Amino acid sequence: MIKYIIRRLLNLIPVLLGVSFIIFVLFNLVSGDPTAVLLGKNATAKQMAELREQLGLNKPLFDQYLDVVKSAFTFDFGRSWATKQEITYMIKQGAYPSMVLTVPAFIIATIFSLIISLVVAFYRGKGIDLFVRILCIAGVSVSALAYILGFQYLFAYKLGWFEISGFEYGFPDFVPYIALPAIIWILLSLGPDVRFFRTIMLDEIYQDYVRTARAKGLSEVVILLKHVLRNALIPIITYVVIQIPSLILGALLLENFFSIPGLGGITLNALNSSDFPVIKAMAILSSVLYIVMSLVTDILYTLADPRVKLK
Amino acid sequence: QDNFDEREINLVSPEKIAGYDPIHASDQYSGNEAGKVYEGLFEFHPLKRPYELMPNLAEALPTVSADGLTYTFKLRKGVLFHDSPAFKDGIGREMKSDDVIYSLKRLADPKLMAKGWWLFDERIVGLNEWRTKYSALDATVYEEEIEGLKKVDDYTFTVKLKSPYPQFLYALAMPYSFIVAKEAVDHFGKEFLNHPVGTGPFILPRFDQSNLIVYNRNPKFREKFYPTEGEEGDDKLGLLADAGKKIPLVDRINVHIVVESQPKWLSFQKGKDDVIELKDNNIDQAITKEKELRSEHKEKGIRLILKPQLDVTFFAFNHEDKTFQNRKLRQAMNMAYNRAEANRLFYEGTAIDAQGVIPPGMGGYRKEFKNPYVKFDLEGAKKLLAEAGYPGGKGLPEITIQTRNETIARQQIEFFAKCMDKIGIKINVGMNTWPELVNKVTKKQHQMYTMAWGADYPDAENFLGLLYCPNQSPGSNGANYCNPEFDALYKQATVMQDSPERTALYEKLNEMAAVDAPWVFGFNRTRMYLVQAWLKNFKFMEFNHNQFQYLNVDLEVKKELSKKF
Amino acid sequence: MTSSPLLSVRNLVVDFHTSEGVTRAVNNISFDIPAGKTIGIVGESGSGKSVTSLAVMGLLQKPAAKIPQGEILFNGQDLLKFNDAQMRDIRGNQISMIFQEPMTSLNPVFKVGDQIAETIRIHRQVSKKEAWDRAVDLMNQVGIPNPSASAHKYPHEMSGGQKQRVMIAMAIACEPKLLICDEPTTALDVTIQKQVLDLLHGLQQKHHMSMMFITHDLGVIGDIADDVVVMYRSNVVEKNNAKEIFYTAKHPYTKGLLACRPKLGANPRRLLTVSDFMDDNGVEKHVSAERVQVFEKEDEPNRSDEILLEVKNLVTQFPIKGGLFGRTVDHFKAVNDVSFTLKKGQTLGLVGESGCGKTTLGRSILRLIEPASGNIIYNGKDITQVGAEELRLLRRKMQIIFQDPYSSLNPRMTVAEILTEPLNIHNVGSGRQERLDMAKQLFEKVGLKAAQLNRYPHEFSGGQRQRICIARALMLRPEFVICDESVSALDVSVQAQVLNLLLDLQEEFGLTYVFISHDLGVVNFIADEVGVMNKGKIIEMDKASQIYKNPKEEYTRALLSAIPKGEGKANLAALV
Amino acid sequence: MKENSLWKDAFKRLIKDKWAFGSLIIVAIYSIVAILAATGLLAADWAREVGASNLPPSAEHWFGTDIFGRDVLAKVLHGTQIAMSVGLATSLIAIPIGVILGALAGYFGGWVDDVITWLYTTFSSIPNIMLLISITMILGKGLFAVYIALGATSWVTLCRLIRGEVMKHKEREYVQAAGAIGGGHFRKLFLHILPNVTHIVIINTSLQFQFAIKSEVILSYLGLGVQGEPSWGTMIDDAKLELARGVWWQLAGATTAMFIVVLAFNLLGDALRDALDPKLKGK
Ligand SMILES: Nc1ncnc2c1ncn2[C@@H]1O[C@H](COP(=O)(O)OP(=O)(O)OP(=O)(O)O)[C@@H](O)[C@H]1O
Ligand SMILES: Nc1ncnc2c1ncn2[C@@H]1O[C@H](COP(=O)(O)OP(=O)(O)OP(=O)(O)O)[C@@H](O)[C@H]1O
Ligand SMILES: [Mg+2]
Ligand SMILES: [Mg+2]
Repeated sequence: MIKYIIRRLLNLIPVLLGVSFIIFVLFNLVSGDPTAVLLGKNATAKQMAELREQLGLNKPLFDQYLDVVKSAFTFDFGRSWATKQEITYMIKQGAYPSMVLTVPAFIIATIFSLIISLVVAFYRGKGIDLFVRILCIAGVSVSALAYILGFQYLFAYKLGWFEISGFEYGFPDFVPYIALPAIIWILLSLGPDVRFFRTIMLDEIYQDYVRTARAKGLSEVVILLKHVLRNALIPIITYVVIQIPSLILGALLLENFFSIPGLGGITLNALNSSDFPVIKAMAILSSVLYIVMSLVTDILYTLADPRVKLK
Repeated sequence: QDNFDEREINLVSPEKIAGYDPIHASDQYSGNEAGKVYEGLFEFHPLKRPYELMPNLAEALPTVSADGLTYTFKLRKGVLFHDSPAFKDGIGREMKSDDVIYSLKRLADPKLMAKGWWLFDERIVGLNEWRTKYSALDATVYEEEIEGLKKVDDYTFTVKLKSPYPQFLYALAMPYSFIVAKEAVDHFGKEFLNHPVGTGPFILPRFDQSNLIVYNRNPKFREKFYPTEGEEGDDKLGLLADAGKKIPLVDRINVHIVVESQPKWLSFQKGKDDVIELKDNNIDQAITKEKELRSEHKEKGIRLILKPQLDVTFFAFNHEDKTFQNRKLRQAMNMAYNRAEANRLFYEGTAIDAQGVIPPGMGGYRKEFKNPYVKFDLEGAKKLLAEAGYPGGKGLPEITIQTRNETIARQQIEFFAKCMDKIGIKINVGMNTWPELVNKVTKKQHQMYTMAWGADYPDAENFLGLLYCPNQSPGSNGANYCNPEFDALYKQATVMQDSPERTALYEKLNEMAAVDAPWVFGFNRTRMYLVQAWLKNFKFMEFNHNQFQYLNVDLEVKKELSKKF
Repeated sequence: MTSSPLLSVRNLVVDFHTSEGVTRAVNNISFDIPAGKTIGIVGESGSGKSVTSLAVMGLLQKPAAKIPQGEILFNGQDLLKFNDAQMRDIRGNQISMIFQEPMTSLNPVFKVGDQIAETIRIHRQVSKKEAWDRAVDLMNQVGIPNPSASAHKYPHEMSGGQKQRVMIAMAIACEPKLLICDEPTTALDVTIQKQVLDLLHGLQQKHHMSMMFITHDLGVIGDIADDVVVMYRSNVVEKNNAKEIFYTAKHPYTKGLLACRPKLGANPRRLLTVSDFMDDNGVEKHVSAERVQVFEKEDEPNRSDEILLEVKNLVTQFPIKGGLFGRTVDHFKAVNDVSFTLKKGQTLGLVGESGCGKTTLGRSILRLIEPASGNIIYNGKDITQVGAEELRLLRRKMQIIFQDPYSSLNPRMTVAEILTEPLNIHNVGSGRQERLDMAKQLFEKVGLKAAQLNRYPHEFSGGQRQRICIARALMLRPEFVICDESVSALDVSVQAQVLNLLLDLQEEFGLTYVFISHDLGVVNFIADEVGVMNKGKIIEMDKASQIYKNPKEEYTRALLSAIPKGEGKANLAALV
Repeated sequence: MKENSLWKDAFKRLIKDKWAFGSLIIVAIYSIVAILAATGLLAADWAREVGASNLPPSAEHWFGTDIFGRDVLAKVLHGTQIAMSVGLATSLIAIPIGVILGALAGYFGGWVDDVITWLYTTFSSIPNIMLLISITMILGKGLFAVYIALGATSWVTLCRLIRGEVMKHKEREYVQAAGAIGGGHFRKLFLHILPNVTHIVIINTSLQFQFAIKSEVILSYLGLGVQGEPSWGTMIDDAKLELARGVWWQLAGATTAMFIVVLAFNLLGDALRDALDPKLKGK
């Protein structure tokens, strides 16, 4: 097991190389010269040239790439070009609000979706199945933007149930700030999740072992909750876990509208100011998270399905 | 959770604050934050208009040598830096000449790449040489004296300019030139930007750059008093109620970072913020067609402040593109742009048609001057277009206008496109992230782009420079406009001290450029603020980084009114 | 002791709605199961046995199956009128069932011990621990070796036979009043089968349990059944006391059934089939004397001396992985140094206990599993050496009929597609229609109706699926076929029909077979030579008749002695 | 004898299901609208000023007018073309890539799997938004860039799911059986395994479609979307500025249009999934 984990973590090497390469190509070569942005509206050509030299943009491309690779493996991201802040510090600052917003929302959304999909799988083909599915799809057909604008106005402003915007560190201080965006997040994920889970469940529900379970005298609910769910877990886990890295940036819109100082905003700012070190750091962070999450997925697989062996 | 016991004001900033190093404080928002902690030698009078420079850390205006090149400054005594672990025993020491010289040199430090360097580039004797020397070396030595910046004694120093620089004192009033302490810079190193140690009215206990910034009153702030005189009418507006009182008048300032406009608007409506600037979409909710505050806001005691802004918006042509070297085409496009409609759609009719480069309120703007091509006249435009060689737009390639990736920017170009369509010119929208837009402009890869230029200081030179040939990309002349006649006059004007002759020259330059239509002129916009009844002493300021120390809050009123929110 | 019967099925009709319309799987059948008795149900494959038992359980496949008519009275109450909750109380508790296909009937993600214990915990107020202990005890009773450890295994860690026994343990866990057994011993080799039957018998004695026992093995029926119900084409054609039925069978199908079974001794050249006893309309025929005449295998001259297949020192191993980089640390030799030769037109029978490597050997020969070492010389060519494309072409001549028919059929292809696919691959026959006709022909030859070609595999009965697999293998008219337990799920009449077909083909086209089976009677009938496998090796190989008469190895002797002889209740020894 | 196959069968069952049939018709209508709009037969004059700006819905303008006095209904209709083409194009990019790579990786394993796994891990570990922004930077703004950007970022999930399913199925005996009758890799993979994982593809496609349409909104918010033409995304983005003024109809128009087609796609997807499952026959 330990060996397996180590081996999988070694996978990080080629992936980080790949990520560094893509990021390097996309942002260094393509997005052009960041110096004009960094120096502001009165920049002179001379100063731009000096800055380019200072940022190492005059070095041979390969050396520049090596720098990217180096920071990918040492996790030494240095400072942001635009804000001059320490990147590790920026990430630390941003991770907390991002996580307290997205993680609970994500977990609740997943649990809700599981429950709802079990219910619709149970009543498959009946009216309630259709009704719930239409409701879920309706939820997801409305643009996030519309929810945000509407809910913020109604629930935060008119009814005053939540804070309009902002953030406080520490539990439970952040709750009134993140509750509303979290609810919107949940609403938006319910639709696709339920539909995917339902498909997987329906695939299982016609297996012979379900008939065996019925023959034992198990109630339909227990069959769904215990037998079917367990078997459906593998694709569900895959589906769920691969979403996790996107949690970092997933709430970009919500963060902006609710003034939550999370990583989404940091990334967007970086993209909007050619802040290459921050972009790089976020990409690397996300890929490390991704690999770790795939590893978790694989370990969860073995818990969910004894047939799966880590090798 | 409203605070009725402490004198606290709540403000919003629409942008995240990068940090507090003054030499990088290039935009209004970071300038505003730096201005709460740091101070410059001079500042603009908070009440008097037109803007008047008054000494701040300097004791008085400097004495200038006969050739206009050597300035001698006297510093105010007893100005203390904030307490900070950077100082011996953690107690802030007095600010002296060395600090000023150090702070100005920092702008030139090649290692720091200050955004404010352009202000002093090629201005001060020996400074550029000093910069060049150390750009090749590993560490910058500040101790090395240069001719242009000399300490006379602890409270006196001289600056020697290479050539006349009439805007020099303005430069010293800008946030870039705020005074910092060397100990603090050395002590905090790269983290200096998060640990501002200034002489200003507030100290910074909490800095969440993208969420909330909290300032407390600086208990050791020197004796500085609220002005006793202002512009005519300030008295009636209650702006002189605190005259002569020691400032700052409040104990705490909270600055909330709110990017999107809806939450900003709603929070203000809830009384959580004391003042907001009205932008695009909320204008309509706030004021009526007659530019009156809507009654529901009046009921809450909210005040509306409408003030013309020192800025100009424009659609710039890229004059390196052969197509746009055709003056008649440029004029035709100017005439075809329906400014009245655009004004109504985007500014609720509050903006003023820009007649030229210089906005009203600035020397060089002549009220009587009406640019003949800024008048909306479709027939005239069609005629000009035909004369330009493109009757009905035939033969003219499609034109893409580059802009920022913001909804309102897109809509403005969409509207522009609609206007141009009427005379047969096809316009496309090109949306860009900020770096992309800057890159396209600096690399001259655009046909047209749109932009707004706000004043750095109250001198039209700052605007006319946008059309000065040597400033072309990557400089501020993104239109790459070159007009030798204009350039010659401009050069002449820039070395002149403020005087009626110079103003006349500015007027001439402005009008010369205006009829040549280097841009499609847009608007001189109006700033709109909504102010809660309890916020006192708020007066619109273009260069407002020092404004906050003068603000006050009426807790009684706040308590009373809070029931209505 | 004919008070009111425990279960009474009255005029039951079951219909399936399929794409070709409504088919009637069970047509107006009635029978009774008295308390404490065993009813054996025999009948043609696809005659509705499994459907009947599922109907009793209320577990028919939901959207497709409908019960338009009938009553199923259990203790006098009509189960068809029960609601879900009432049914749940009955299932697993008063009536339980052992399903026909044990491979897929267990939940793959739970320990088998838990799955057994679950049944107990639903219906009995016991603690988790008690339930688990009981489960272990049950596993012991059904003869699973080392039960306390095995209870912790997952289904995929057990062999087919073991899984079947877990199913049995689960079914008897709550000592039901009625136990329905649908072919409970098909996957078991004879020794285990005997043990299981003894267990069921014991339980019946102890708890006064009734059984509905579906099987096509008449020996088993003879051992265990009191009464027998014979089903044929969705109808009950005969029901009677077991002894009566076998000695004085009235319906021609029943008569045929008894005569079809290959015997361990001499057999007719072609097995009798039901069609020898009646025509298509169910009218009885007289069986010609010539058809009944037996003959000894040895009498038959060898058809050829040409060697078709020579296997030399074949070893097939499965890697056991481990270590940091998932390296293979060891090998399990499922086939361990096997050598034999097979002449053209001959049949090699392979017998041996479950898990001894028969299937693996068969697959290795076709290189469906890559052998580790050894040679397979087919028609003079060493096929361990040929390239992929050549191998693909060779496949046209070499075919295998897989052991588990259900899983070897693509669930999303219709049978017509499945059968024409080999023709498409090898471009046999011109055009769609011709290929379809060929498929139809063979489909009918294995005893299925052409009208059902448009169905999907799950719409067939177990035996029917097995025949689909046989048909698929034969579509290409191969030279060499490996039959892996190919008739084990078939009732004797169809089995006879298929065996006859195989022999006909052999005679006509000189086909060569490797015939894997645990039914020694079948092997005796069809094989010229028999190999006995144990633990990956062929331990004994001889002419079929020799092996049965004078087994040399102890292992072989044990195998032979466990064959059910029908000596139980009905004492049918003479017939078997 | 009439012939049957999975797809024929599925189609027959699909049109019998009234919800599915309804959805099919809706999708067809949207497609027709999209084609008509693309060829300029419908809503070609969306840019024309038909009245004052921001008129509320009326009998004359069902969805009201926008800030420039253009008919919102015409914009919605024109936007249909963009939404449908974005959905279609990204699906056409993402699905073949995802399915083929996923299938190859799952089926062949070994180095093929390693390379493909590496590829998708690398791709999916870079936050989508970065890829989206950089791709639109490279390709310039516009519809084409949107297609590519969304296509390039959304094949990954499908690839991963398909790979897993294929791995599961390739061990099944029916695949070996296909090999035993002489079927090559191609046949085993594409004719046997893939039909058994189509339900994943279908669900993913219908999710993909809605994801694409909705992503266009986000891209518009970021200013990276379609330019110079009305799309639902830009309309909803406009609403950000309009709602405060009480102008809700542009948002309502675009959202309704989106809602109906997303609903139809999802119901259709579910129904198709069910129809392709032979075990659900006779429903
Ligand atoms: N889901 C289904 N759809 C359509 N027909 C079905 C379905 N399930 C079973 N049948 C048909 O019902 C008939 C009876 O099937 P059943 O499984 O009861 O046969 P059986 O007697 O158990 O045969 P075997 O001995 O082969 O298991 C068969 O003809 C079969 O084709
Ligand atoms: N893929 C595999 N990996 C590892 N071990 C295997 C694999 N397949 C089969 N085995 C093992 O190889 C041995 C031989 O299996 P095989 O399927 O050939 O048995 P069999 O003689 O056909 O048994 P049965 O009569 O039950 O079908 C068994 O012990 C089995 O556990
Ligand atoms: Mg059966
Ligand atoms: Mg086997």
